[in-house]
Amino acid sequence: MDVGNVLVWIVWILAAFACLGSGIAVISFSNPFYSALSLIANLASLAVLYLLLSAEFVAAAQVLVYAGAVMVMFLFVIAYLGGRADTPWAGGPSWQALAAVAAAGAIFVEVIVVIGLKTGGRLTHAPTTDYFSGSPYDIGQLFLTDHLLAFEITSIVLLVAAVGGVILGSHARELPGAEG
Amino acid sequence: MMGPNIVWYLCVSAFLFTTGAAGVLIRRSPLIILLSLEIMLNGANLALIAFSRYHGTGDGQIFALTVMAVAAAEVVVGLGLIVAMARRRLELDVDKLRTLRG
Amino acid sequence: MSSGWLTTALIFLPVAGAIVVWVLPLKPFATASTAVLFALAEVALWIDALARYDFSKPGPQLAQQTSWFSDLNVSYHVGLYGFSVWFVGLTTVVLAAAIAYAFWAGRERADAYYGLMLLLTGAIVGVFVAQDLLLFYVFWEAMLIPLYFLVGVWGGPGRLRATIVFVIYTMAGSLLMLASIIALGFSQGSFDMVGTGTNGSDWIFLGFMAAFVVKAPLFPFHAWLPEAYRESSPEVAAVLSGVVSKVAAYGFLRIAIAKFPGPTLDFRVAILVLAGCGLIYGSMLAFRAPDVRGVIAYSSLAQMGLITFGLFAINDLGLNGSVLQIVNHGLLSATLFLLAGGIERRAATGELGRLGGMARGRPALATVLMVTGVIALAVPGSSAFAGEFAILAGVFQYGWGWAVVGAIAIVLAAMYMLRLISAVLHRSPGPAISDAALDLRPAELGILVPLLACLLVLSAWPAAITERAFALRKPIDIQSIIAGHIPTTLCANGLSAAERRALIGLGVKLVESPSCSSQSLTTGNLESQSNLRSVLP
Amino acid sequence: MSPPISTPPIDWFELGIPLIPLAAGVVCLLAAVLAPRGWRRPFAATVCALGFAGALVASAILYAHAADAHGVIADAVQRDRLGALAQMVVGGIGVLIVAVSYEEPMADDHIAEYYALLSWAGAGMIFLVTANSLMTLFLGLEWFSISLYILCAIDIELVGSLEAGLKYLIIGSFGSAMLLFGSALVYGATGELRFHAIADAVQAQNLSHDALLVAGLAFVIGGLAFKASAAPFHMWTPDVYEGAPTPVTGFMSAATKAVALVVMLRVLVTAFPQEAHLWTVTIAVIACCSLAVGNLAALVQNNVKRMLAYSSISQAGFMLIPISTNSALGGRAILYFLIPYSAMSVGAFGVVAARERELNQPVTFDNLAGFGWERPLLGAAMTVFMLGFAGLPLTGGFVAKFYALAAAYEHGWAWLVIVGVAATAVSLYYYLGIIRAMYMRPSEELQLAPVVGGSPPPERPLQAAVAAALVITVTSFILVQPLIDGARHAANAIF
Amino acid sequence: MSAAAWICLLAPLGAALAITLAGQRLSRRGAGYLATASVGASFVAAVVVFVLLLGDSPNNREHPSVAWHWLTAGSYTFNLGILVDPLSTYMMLIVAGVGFLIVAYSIGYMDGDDEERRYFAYMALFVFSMLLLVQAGNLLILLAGWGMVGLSSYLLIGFWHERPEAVAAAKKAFVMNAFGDAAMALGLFLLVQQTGSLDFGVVFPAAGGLSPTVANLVALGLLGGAVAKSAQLPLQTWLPDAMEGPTPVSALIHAATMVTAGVYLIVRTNAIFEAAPTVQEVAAGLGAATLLMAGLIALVQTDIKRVIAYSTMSQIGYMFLAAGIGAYADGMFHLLTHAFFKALLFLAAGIVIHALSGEQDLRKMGGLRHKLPRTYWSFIVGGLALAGIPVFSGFFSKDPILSSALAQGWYGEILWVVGMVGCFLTGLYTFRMIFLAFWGEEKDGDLHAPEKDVPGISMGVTVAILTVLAAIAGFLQVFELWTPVSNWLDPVAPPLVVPTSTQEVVSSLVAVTLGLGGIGVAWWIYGARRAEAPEPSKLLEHKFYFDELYDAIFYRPAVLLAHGLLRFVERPLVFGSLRELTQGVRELGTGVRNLQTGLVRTYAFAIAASLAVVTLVFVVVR
Repeated sequence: MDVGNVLVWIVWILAAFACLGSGIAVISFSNPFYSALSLIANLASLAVLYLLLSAEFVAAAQVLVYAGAVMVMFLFVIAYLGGRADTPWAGGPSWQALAAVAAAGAIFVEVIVVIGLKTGGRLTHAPTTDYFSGSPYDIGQLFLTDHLLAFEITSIVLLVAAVGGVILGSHARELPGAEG
Repeated sequence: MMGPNIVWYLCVSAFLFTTGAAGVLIRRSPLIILLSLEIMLNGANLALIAFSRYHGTGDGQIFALTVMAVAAAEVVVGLGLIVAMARRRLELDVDKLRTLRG
Repeated sequence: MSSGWLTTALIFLPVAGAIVVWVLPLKPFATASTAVLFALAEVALWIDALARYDFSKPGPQLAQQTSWFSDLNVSYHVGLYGFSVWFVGLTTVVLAAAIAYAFWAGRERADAYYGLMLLLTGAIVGVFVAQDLLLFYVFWEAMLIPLYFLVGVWGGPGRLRATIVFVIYTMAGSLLMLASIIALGFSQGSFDMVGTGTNGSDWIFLGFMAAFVVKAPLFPFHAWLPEAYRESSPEVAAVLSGVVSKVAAYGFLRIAIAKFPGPTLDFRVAILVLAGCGLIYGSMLAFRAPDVRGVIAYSSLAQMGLITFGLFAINDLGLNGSVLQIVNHGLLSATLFLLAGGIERRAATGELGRLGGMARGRPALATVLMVTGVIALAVPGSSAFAGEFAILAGVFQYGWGWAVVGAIAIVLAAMYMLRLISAVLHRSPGPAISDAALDLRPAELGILVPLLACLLVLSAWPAAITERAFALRKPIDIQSIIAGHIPTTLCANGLSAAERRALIGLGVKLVESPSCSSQSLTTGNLESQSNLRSVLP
Repeated sequence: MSPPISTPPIDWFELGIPLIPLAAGVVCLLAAVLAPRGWRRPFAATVCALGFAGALVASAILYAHAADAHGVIADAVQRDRLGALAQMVVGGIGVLIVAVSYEEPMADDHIAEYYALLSWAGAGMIFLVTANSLMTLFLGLEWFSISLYILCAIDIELVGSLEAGLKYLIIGSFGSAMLLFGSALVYGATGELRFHAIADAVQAQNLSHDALLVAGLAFVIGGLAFKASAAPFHMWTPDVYEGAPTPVTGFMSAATKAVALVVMLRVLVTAFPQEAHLWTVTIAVIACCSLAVGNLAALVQNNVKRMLAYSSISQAGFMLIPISTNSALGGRAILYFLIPYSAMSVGAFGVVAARERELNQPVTFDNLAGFGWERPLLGAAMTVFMLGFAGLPLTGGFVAKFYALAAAYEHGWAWLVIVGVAATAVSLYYYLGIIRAMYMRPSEELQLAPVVGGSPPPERPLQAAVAAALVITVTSFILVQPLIDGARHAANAIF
Repeated sequence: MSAAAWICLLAPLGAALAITLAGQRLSRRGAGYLATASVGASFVAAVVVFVLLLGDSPNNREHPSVAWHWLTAGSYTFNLGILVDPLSTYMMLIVAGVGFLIVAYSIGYMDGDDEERRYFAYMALFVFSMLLLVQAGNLLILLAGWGMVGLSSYLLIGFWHERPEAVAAAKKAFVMNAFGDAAMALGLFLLVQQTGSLDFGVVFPAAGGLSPTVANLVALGLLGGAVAKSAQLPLQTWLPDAMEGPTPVSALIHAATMVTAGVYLIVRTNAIFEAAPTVQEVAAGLGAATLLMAGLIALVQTDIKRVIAYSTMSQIGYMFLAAGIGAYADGMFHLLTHAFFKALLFLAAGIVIHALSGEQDLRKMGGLRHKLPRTYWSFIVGGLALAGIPVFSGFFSKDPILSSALAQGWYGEILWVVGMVGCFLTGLYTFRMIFLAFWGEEKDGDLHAPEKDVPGISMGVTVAILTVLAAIAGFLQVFELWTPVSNWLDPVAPPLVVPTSTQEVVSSLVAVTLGLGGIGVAWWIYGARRAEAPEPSKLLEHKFYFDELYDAIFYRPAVLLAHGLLRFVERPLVFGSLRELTQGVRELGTGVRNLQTGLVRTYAFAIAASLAVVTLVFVVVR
């Protein structure tokens, strides 16, 4: 196995563990501020994985759209509301947390098992060589041909969300004054 | 360049997905629940991209991109709701949202 | 067939009346009189149908059929069999009397009330003339909707619980029937009831029976009965026990026996046991019932047991007697409930303990109640006696023990009915009876006397009905007696003993001869041939 | 220089149907900004109604012309009568809901946005029912879901409105994440996103027992059952339905359910025919759970909206029965079922809305007392709707239930028939309970007199809507043949 | 002829209906006259029929006549038909004749009762029913008449319905007859099953062909009906209570006609009974037992009407005895004479009661012969006839029965002895009554003025007529010297036994001696007061405890059972089960409701968990 491969492996391992760790961190920090930060880390590490999967455009979008725009909005809101802490694992019926972990764990195990079953089949042998290169050009082409409609719909969804944000936000705005 | 097998990516995505699910299940702050939802979506995205890589078709990546946009939309609405709640002096704790029950 | 419109009109004339009453903004008095007019027109329509009907011909007459939805072969198919004519007649007459009584007694929210009464009329008539399983079910359920309101809105203090128990209990039964209807419809490829032969499935049969035994009701399934009869207004109670309970009897006859001869024979004993228990049980409780309505309610439980006796004797005497007795009991319990209403109006209570001595100075009330009462206890010579005699003679032929039970019930009937009569009429006036309590008013007489007249005419000539109930006059054959088919003769070769018993039970003549094969039928029309196999257990 | 990109041919006729309400929504939005306050409500409402009506008409025309089913716009959506019929249903529901919500007391300055979002939600549904790939499915789902999240929370004054919105958002996103992950697994197993392609790939590579595929299927079913609010994915339903503004609730209970069921039918039948042995049974079990949970919980409710929510769960159970049979008769049954069901639930919630405005407080069984006598039309209509939900004759509900059970029986599942029958028996208690509350208790029992002094507001649009719903409910009982024919043609698109 | 018969049948019914419908528009007197006239018309019609029938040769005197099919059932047809033959004509004459006299008597007796109209309507109804019974052309119509006489007896016993005991007595009579009707109906069911018809013309010829068991059962059923109607053991207890009714009612229904219907039934259906000889012997035995028991009880009765009632029972016992041993004509002849002298006794007693303004207690009477001489003499005549003293009618009709019994082998001899004891008792209790009422010192009760001796023409004349009849009717048939009655009836019911002259002589002598002996003893004790009246035994005063017995084994258990059903079945099982069910469902609902915690996390968990399960199943099953 050549050096490049080893390098890829090392990068992958780092990224993967960063991803997992930050994921855990997001749901275990009591302060949403930290959680948001670790989510950024998580997204970044994901971007790396995307790169390794040769999805350059997606990786870029991940960093720009997510780590950039979305998370900034998150942090803004969190800052705006003031980081109210809540201790995880607390509240609700006592069986809640346990059951939650059990359910999540069950799903995890099942998916792993499914993948494992799959390894017996076609999943292991080397992926096709003439793979889709995630270059912006190819992406764009797909967006304009096969997935034209999906592209448009996405924009509509964003429009709807934007309007919704405006409405809800304006609700908030009119409130402090006794009568809007 | 070869790099690790698809299977490993899938394991990571599965882990992420379930982590996010667990987050939704155990956290009470709506903010963090939103974050956990993001993690779930990203887990799914990773799987999509991995498969797209595996099958050598672009559909997965396109799907992933649209999912990003949709996730952003959800976040917008979610945050809007949270802000509105905060403005109405509602405590940011989903366990306190129990006027509707039974 | 021509003039099928008549049957349709029988269903929809009252419905039209209901709509008129609801839509037109009439004064209560005008509303009520309109309703009465429609009810009387309905009776006239029935008389017309009676005149047009040819009782010597088998099969449904005045029939009309148009497709409703074709992919499952469901159609709007109505028609009259000989016995249906009498069921319909009973319905129109009793409902007319009930509406007239309501007119006299006065009911608030008149438009709603009379509309519902007319709707009820249409629905019940529909049950008796429907010749399509789904249509039958539609009317069957449609019947309950007006009843739910009539008992629930205009009923007594305990009406809420009474209605909910009554409706849900009976509907739970009929929903099982719906399941059976689906099964039967698919098994015979069409939901038509005419010319689709018979079916041998015990489960489907039981589904139907569930609906019928609750509606009748038979013995353990009568939990809804006392309250419903006690809480509803007199005329509604009259309709309930006089007509609504009869749709169950109709179901026994038209569906259970006619379409499921095999299962009928399998479960015959069980049903007869229930009926017998109900007969004794109802009579016993009627004997101890504390109030007028209680006596009538439990007595009609007993009477339904008796009618079931006759039906499941499955022979000439039993079936004819039952049809006769159905009409008798319909008129009787209606009259009795209306009388009970009159008594309660005067005494402000139905408790036997607080009544009494009403005969003194109230000859009309005394005479009407006495005549109704003695007919109700089936004094020999009355129409009720004719019915019971035929029924018991019929069930005697199936097994003498059943007839003995019936004979005991006759004695019990005498006991509770005389108890009722003398508790109301005789001895010194009870605390609830003031001298101001009037005799029956002319209006009341105008309602009760016609009913009574029907009963007296029937007493003089019960054969008026029994000669016109079933098309055939020959040893019983279930398909033929219901559908008027020619009785089939089956070659007995290669039939097991059980099959033979079942067939003989059906009145099918078995021919022993080496020449014929067990499929070949010497006579009979095609469909009973093709369906004879399904009859076999 | 790269070769020019050739965009796929676009079937504007097909695409136009969702675009009509979408455009209407945009107009409403403009109105929110441009039109003077007093004009917003009538203007926006009219535009929104016109949008839905337009969609209704257009889809009707499409139905007439879509005898042959085929995918359009690079197979992203399917053009067939199944979709067209569902679109008609949604369009009709939309029109009625606009009428119902016209007098809804909402802050004037968001009224236009309300109608805009309503149109968009409708547009999303109208788009979704034609979705032909997992991607368009997900997108369409999010499209109308996000609109609904906002609609739930839009009436900020309403108690629990925000709570409902947030709950719906969280659980909804959770559900769609599940759906998404399922789609990913299916994609992984087959390498395809389009339904037919998935089926073909499974066929070609003999994947019918593939673990990845079935796992994905499980997640997809979960996600869709969630939208149809079928037990055990139903738990959000009562809270959201209760908290949301009543017209929105009516819209959700009618349209969302209808769309979710149609999509479920389409996905399962077209994409997973080889897995029928798995999903038929699963759907049947889910149906039984929904029937049990919905009916039992509805028995003990006192708030009418909440009771109707639970009843809608049990109705979903009933509508899943025909789907579970995976047969042409089943498809016919479910597609017929949608028509009276939508009419009945829109009408029922409309009546509830009317009573709410009269009392301006949540409607309970107790404060319904005397309603039937005070408002004859609404009372009679409510009665008919309740009877229809209970599946009693003289309403389309009866024929619908009959078809559903018939499909189950034809499939050989007598036990399912019995379950349905038993559930109906239980449901009678609360459906008839409403009638009892309206008619059989004197209004003296009413805890509080209606705040509206004197005669209640006329509310012509609402009354008209309820009347229309009433007419549909009854006519669908009498004129079964044409409707069934329509449903049959629609079902033939996939069976 | 059949026209006349129909008139005879329907005239009273017409009167009854007319009186009922006319209501106030018809004066009380008018009602009385109308009823009387209608019954008189029946009598005339009956005579016409009789005369016409005389014209026919004795062997074809059967003239069935069918109005229409009364009840049909497929292959079965039961006609509304009457049969005119010597037996039915004989009964028509008795019923219409005696009925006419008694209804006429009632005009005077009921004068002043404010419900006179109802009374006469009932009376007319009764006569109609009785005629229907005797004229019926098949057993079903016979049963119809059978029930309707029971009904009218119920109505008339309870005529004074303010009196609780009257109402109770009426109910008792009806219910006990209902038992009889039920038994009879069962017999008829069997008959229908066996012969497919109930027409006399079909059934009787077929009776010989019935298997012994069947024949016995059918006969048993008929006998059940007969004993109930005729107040024979074991269904006798209703008759004494029936005396609560107005006295003419007792005379007509409970002495002259209805109670003798049982005898008529046995004679009418002799073909069936002869096919079941055992049952017939049982009938004779029951008759004998009853006559003995009733005679004994009559000894201790203090109510004048009850004494006569028990004597009625006892006399009917003789008739049953006759019918049982097959001396049908003798039985029917005794029925005739008994109708006369018993009606006479009742009506005379009615005059007494009337005169004493309702007093019926013998102990409160005495010395009435001075006040009511004519009544006294008619009583004497009736008493002698009853006691079977020669030249009076009872003698000629009772002795042939006894002599026939003597000719019937050892069983007959036992019956004969019993009958003889009965003769003695008859004389004794009859004259005990007469002496107590008419001799001895006067009790100064509130006695009406003597001119009430013959109160009203209607009462006086009828009593007079009956007195004459009771005295001379016996000469219709003087042993075998002169036997028109037997000749008349034998074609219908040929006798099974013909006594020899020696037997007749012997039994006549013994009977007369014993009768006179009885009278003598009565005179010794009650007339001449030579001896102290013996203390009446409890057993007799309680009428052999039959009432208590039936109360204990029928009525109380029935009431207990009803209570038990209500307490242990209706409430807990029938209603309870339903309540439990609904309760359980509601609890389930509450359970489901509690799952709806309102916590978002719970909802999400539900989704995740169920998805986990579904996935697991899918992956496992695939």
